[in-house]
Amino acid sequence: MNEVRLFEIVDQPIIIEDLIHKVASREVGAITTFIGTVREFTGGKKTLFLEYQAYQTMAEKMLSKIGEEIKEKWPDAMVAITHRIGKLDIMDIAVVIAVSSPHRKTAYEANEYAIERIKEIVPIWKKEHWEDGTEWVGNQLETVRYPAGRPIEEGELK
Amino acid sequence: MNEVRLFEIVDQPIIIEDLIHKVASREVGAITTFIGTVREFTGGKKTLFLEYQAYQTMAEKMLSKIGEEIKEKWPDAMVAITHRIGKLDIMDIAVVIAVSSPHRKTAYEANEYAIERIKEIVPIWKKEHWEDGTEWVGNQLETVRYPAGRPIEEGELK
Amino acid sequence: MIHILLFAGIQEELGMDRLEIESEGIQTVRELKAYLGQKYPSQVLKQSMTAINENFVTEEEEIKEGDTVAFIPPVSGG
Amino acid sequence: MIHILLFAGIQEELGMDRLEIESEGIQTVRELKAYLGQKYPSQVLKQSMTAINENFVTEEEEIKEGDTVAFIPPVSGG
Repeated sequence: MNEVRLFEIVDQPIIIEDLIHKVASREVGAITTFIGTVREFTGGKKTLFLEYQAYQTMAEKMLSKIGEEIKEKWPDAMVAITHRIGKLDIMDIAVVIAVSSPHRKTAYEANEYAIERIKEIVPIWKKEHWEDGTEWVGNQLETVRYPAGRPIEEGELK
Repeated sequence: MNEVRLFEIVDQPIIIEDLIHKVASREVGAITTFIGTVREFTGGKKTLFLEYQAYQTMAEKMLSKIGEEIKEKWPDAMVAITHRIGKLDIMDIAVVIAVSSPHRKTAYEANEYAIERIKEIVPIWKKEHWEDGTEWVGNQLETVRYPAGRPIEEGELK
Repeated sequence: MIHILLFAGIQEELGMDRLEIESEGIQTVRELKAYLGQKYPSQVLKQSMTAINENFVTEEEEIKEGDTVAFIPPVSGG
Repeated sequence: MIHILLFAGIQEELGMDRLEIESEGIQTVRELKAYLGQKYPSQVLKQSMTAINENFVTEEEEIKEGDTVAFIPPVSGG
């Protein structure tokens, strides 16, 4: 039997079925997936494509940590997460989270927990490419941006 | 362009990717799926296989109604639901719900709403086949069973 | 004529998946249930909801000539 | 020697994805950030978290010879 890698950063298209197979079993009755896709418009601005970068080894380690946190909170849940990096076009899949459980409530809750934690602790960055420029997006809760070159006051984001 | 049927009862295996494609678009950033699979053990009892029956035309109509309810509550969500009927083995997929939205919160909430409503208003029935017998399972909230032949007092489930 | 559809537990109890009856003397869902309950002993019928022409209705709903009435035992999809 | 990894906005500001510096005189993350901030003007560095050997640490954390220090700008995965 091949080793199943539950938490991966890849630079190729993500096959959703692969993640579902990783968490499926005779014991589970519910599997949820979250599929994050590249949206064309954000805040009225048209994205041409995105570029994702990761601190790969640490990112996989943090994804595993999220898996452990979920195991702690929902012992009967099983989780697999794959995040893609590199250039992604509109409608491409950036991330897939699959969670299985004997019970559906757990499958929904643990899945949502996973995406929230990814946006907090996993070292992955996204660069927007628009017609009129580019920008590395992000803060931990995705509420502000910091255009490269714009002076940001010290402490502003602390 | 072929007509896309968003709400279907089928007697063949469900292809998850098909549902995802029905709700994917350039406008969405989040797609959630719920995949209901046949579990081997329920309440300590071993299931050999399940048999699903539907009042097919009404079931599809009720699935559409759930879609309309979701459109009312979450106007930017898009939903597709397929439920399988007939004989299903352990690990087979009985139902897939796919919801897309520009925003992930909506995609989770609307998806969970859909499965809850399926369990309330869609005329589909499941028959458990065990080693020592069979039973049509169900009440609207899936909390009790009524073994065929057991006297049930009138009003008990009202 | 009233067309009646039977599913799941009721279908097994009555040993058939449909029947047709003359509508004379039967005006409401409640009356139809009472009529069938006498003719065919069924436990599941009592717990069932009713749909006329694919819409859920109450026991007070009137049944018209040519309607399709379905008894819907507690559902268990999903 | 301290190994330093740079990503995203910092990587672009500094024009490199890694650098190595002598660890003499630098004992904590705060001191390393101050040292780099003087040498390379960077806005993103100030907002960044820090990881040593792939674990998030505070600014008070001590840096040891041979450590790999990564500056983690606000993340935007998902």
